Amino acid sequence: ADKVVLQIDGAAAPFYAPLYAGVDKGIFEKNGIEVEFIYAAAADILTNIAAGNVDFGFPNGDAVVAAAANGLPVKVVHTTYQRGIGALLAKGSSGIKTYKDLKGKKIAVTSLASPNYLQLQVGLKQAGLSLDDVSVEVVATGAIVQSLQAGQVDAIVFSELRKYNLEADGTKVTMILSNDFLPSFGNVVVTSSKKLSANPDLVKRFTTAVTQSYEWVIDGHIGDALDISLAKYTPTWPKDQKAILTTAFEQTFVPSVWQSALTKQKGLGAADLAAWQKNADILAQYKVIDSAPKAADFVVDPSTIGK
Amino acid sequence: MAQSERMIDIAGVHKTFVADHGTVTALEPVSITIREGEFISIVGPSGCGKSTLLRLISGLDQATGGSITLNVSGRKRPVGFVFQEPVLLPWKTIVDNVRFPLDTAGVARAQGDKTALDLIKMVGLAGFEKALPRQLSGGMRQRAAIARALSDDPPILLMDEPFSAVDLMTRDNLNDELLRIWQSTGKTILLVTHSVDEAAYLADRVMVMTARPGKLQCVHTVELARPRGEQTKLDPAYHALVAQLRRDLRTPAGEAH
Amino acid sequence: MAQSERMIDIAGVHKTFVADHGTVTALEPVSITIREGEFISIVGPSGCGKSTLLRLISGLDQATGGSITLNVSGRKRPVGFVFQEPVLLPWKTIVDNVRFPLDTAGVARAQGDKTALDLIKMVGLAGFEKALPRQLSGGMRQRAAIARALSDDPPILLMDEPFSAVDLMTRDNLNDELLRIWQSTGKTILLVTHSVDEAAYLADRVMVMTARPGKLQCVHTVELARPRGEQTKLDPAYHALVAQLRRDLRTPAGEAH
Amino acid sequence: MILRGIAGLIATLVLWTAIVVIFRVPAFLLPGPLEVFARLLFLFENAKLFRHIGVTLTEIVAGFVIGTAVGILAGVVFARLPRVERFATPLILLLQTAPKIAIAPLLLLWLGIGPTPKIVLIAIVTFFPVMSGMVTGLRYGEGSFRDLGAVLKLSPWQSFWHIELPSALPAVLAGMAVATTLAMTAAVIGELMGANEGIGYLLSSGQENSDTAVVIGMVLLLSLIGWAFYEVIELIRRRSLGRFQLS
Amino acid sequence: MNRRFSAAVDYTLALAALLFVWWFATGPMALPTFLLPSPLRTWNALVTIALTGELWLHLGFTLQNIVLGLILGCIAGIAIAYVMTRFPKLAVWLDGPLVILQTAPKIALAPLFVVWFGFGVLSKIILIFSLVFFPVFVGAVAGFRTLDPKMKDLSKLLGLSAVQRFRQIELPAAMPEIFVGLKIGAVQALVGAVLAEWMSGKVGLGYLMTFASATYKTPLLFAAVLMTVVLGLVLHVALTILERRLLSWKGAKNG
Ligand SMILES: Nc1ncnc2c1ncn2[C@@H]1O[C@H](COP(=O)(O)OP(=O)(O)OP(=O)(O)O)[C@@H](O)[C@H]1O
Ligand SMILES: Nc1ncnc2c1ncn2[C@@H]1O[C@H](COP(=O)(O)OP(=O)(O)OP(=O)(O)O)[C@@H](O)[C@H]1O
Ligand SMILES: [Mg+2]
Ligand SMILES: [Mg+2]
Repeated sequence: ADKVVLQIDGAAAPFYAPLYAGVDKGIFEKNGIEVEFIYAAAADILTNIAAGNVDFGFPNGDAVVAAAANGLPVKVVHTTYQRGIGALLAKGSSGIKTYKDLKGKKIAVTSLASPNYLQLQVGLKQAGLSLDDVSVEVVATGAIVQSLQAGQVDAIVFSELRKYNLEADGTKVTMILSNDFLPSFGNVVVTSSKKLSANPDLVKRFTTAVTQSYEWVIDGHIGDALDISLAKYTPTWPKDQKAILTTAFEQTFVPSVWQSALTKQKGLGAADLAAWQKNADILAQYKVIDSAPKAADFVVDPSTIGK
Repeated sequence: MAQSERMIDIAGVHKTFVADHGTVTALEPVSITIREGEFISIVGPSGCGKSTLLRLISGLDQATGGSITLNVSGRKRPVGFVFQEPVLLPWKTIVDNVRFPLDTAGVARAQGDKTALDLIKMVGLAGFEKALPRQLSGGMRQRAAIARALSDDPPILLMDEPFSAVDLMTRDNLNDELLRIWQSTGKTILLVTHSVDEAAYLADRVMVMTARPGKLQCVHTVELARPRGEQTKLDPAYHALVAQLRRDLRTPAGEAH
Repeated sequence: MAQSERMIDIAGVHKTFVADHGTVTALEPVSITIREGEFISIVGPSGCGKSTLLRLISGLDQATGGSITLNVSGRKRPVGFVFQEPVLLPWKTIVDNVRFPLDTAGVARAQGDKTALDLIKMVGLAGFEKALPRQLSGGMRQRAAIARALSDDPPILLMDEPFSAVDLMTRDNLNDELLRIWQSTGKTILLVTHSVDEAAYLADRVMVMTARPGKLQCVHTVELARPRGEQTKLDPAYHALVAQLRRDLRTPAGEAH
Repeated sequence: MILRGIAGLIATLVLWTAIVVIFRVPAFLLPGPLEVFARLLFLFENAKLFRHIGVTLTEIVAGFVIGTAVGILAGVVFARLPRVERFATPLILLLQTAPKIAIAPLLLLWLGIGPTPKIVLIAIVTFFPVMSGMVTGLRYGEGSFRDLGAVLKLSPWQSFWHIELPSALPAVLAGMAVATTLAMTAAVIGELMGANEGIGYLLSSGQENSDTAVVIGMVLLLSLIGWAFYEVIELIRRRSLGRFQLS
Repeated sequence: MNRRFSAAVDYTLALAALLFVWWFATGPMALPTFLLPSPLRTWNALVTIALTGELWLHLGFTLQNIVLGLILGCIAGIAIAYVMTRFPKLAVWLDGPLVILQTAPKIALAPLFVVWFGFGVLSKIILIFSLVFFPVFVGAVAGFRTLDPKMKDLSKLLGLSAVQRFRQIELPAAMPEIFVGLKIGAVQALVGAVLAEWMSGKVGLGYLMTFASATYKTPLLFAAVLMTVVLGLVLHVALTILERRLLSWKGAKNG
């Protein structure tokens, strides 16, 4: 089997259960691949891939667009998450229901260079507001949720997944998905252009394994996958969160994140180049990147690999 | 110079050090009363407890037993001490070192400077006021330490071999200066020395100590006329005393007479 | 003890220190040749450059001008040095300090211990082998430093006021021990002292130096018979020399005779 | 020493509990000691906590030992050859001040993934205080000891071992004590750069999950490790300095 | 004068050597820009933000935090070290918590500092302070502890007041060790300032770095790194000059 290193965004979390289950159930092995998971921040993942430090990465789509725009030789080879999972989260008690309600409020983002800051800007704009109508604070990933819980900010723009953490903690939250007004992509499988051209077979086998792993979970193995994840891969997670996670998988991930109209047709991980392009164009429009890269230059549909 | 007031009362004072290699009795019980304005010399073999005795009197160390009473009510700094090794603050110039006791006693700078410069001249260090201690020779450092001990004019002066590192002539000069200061200020002085000539020349009484374990062998009262000077050194009584002290020191410990 | 081989050649050596408070001429040009096996005493007022001269000979400091040649080809450690202050390593016991030169010369431990213990006994520190330097009196530390300088038997021995802090009797003993060692090993010894008696008693020649700026005033050849001992001190020639040295030292600088 | 340790620990726990109780701090901001302890127990059963501790401990020990050794050596060289020191200073400051997180991909590129970059990082941060201590200890050490070494014509090794190291020891040990705290931080940074085991890894997953109890628990573990290091150094200090004139 | 000049030459040579290695890595060795931009590109990025004035804003903010944190950490470090060496009984109780607080990796707590102490400059200063404190503290403890007993005798003899003893004897005697702590503390202050801005905030060199890193503006990232290093060098040189001044009495070997 080929040994590969897969670097995942953030830290080990049950949301990546399909990958863990795929390894545990021998799906990767069957494709002749042995995986080692390591973790880092999204920007580091892309640099590492471009530098050849790691073989595959699993960062979020916005980070890939930015990397591609800055000329990093990286390719999305599996659009695993078909939509973005960025979201505005506010405490249920705050009365914030739409972006319009944000006027005069304090909102935290993780960085002024982060996609969630962009989402905030676009969200405000489509609600007829601008950055001048709110006050923005920057709080690092490790504390942004706590700052919402502690009431230091009225809302945060972060990940949809945190809703489950917060609810597990007993905090009711209102959520507005950013994908509704700003198409983007959550975690996607990335490799370097060099690896793709030098060893398409390996990439093909890897993406196939990823697809098969997700399919296995979708095919009624949510509970099994979570058990594997909680037992072996994400041991810091309290076991009693399995119920909440199951709900999240059933209600969100399976129906709308991993699968879409396109995947029904072309299989999991299929690339919607038009959506990618739109994502890139908006990033350029909001000056997150200098100019929009061509989606076709950095996104590859898994079905075309090796052909 | 006979005063009747008791200045230092030493009653049965002894000192034992405990160390890894065993306990060392530095001083067996010593008792003596020193009057105000008296000049006492202490002689004795190396390691017999002379420095220890001075440290006990100054209060720097605590005696293992016995009591020491200083009759210096009301004085914040009853004793001046010339340590066996010159303890100068290495980051201060000589004049700052000499002025240090005055500075810390709140004496005005100008006044302090005057006193310090006079003393520096007296000990023969004129021209080195602005030098740092490490730029002086051994004997020069010792003289700076003497100047410092004198600067704030303490009623009791303890001097531990103050002149051991200076040459004969300087030593003679300093001896005479010391006598002059003593005579004009009425200080009580205890001076440790290895020179029996010096001990006899300066003192009212000479304490002779025996080798380890250190104890007081005998005390000689010096009957030489005051003020002392060149003529003292021609006095046969002086030479007799010096010879006696030499004999005392040659007596093996224990055979006290 | 007359040897003709030149051991130390000092030619026009001088030394100037530059300091914040001005330059200090520590030593004006000095020239002298010292033969192998000679015993030289150096006397002179405090601060006249005696220590500086020894430091220059040992190579610890560099002369401002002139040259010093040691005729000790092949010896790794030509000189032993007794510093003016006993420089004992505070973290080593006395026996370890004394054995230190041997240890670092690769002498076997057992051999080194034997030599060290003999020397410790000789300087009268028996019983303090395991003590740390801070547990000794000033004079005892000085004696430990002497023992250390002797331990690895250097051909040249530089001693800077080695006996200044010890009492008369110990000093006499150590003087005689030093002469014995010198006689049996044929060392070349330079000894700085403030005691003219000692200088005359020990030396083949006595160098007299003048006060600042230090320079060589005169050199006396000591014609007293060897071996020296109690009878030397009864010799009128000895007393004449001592008196002459005293006079030399009293001569104000510049008025060399 | 044990007494001191227990006293310190009790004091810390009391202080911590007091803060949590008096200010009514909610658990997501600062969980109390009991909660953290429960979480640690959970991790111990569930996450093979000991294996992670072992991984991090190995990295720290290796990095610390290398950093200390190189620091002492460099200190000696720098004190003897100040030009070398001046020449090396910009490079050293570069290594110390350049944010490690910013150069992480470069480190991975040059040192690979695995324990090496972590060990190197720990060695780098350990090096600096130890080196500074050594340089200061030597440069401002007792001049008369240097004279003694010169008269005895000690070899560089001998004067290092018998004179320089003992006289610089207080400053070096102080440097090492500081280094323990930096080493803990470097261990975390190293594992944030990319890892799948170790305390830093668990810590970052705690951070990602907004699980404050795990974060505090891991911080506590690292503190205890650092503290153990510190006490070992204290022990060495007392053993070796008990004989010095120092109190 | 001459010595200072030669020191400047040495620093310049060293920087030139570094520059050469950097140039070599990006030129002949062809490291890609996203890993390590060439010196020229970095310089250009630096000049660009210097011209827009953005650089000075970030630099000023970071510098201000560093200086504040350094001063506070320094005062507290020396003061607490002094109290603890004077009252060893107190040390038994204070030592443990202090060490535990210190060995706790600040980087892990840095995000929480923001929620604990707010978004303002306070949480940043506290972070820097907490990093500076310990090196100075440990150095000062070592310095106060190694005080020559003869100095203790002298101050006891002169009956010095606590303030006099501290000002005149203990502090100057402990200076060499305090400077060890201070030099490490200065580096830590820099690391802390960048870290704090990395974790939260909208201004400062650390912020510039996160921004540049997340948007793959690697030349900008390295321009910011360069500025931190230069800042570190300046602080170091300033402290070294101060040290030479204050410790000239020691007659340092190779001073
Ligand atoms: N701190 C100490 N710890 C252990 N023993 C000590 C200590 N200080 C002094 N001693 C011992 O006490 C004895 C007397 O020492 P002291 O310094 O009083 O002698 P001294 O008469 O001043 O000698 P010297 O003329 O050599 O200075 C010595 O045997 C010494 O070893
Ligand atoms: N490191 C130095 N820096 C500046 N001046 C110095 C230094 N060392 C010595 N001197 C000066 O050189 C002169 C000679 O000093 P040296 O130590 O040789 O005197 P000495 O003859 O040994 O005196 P003593 O008998 O007092 O020990 C003195 O005036 C002293 O101030
Ligand atoms: Mg004594
Ligand atoms: Mg001298």
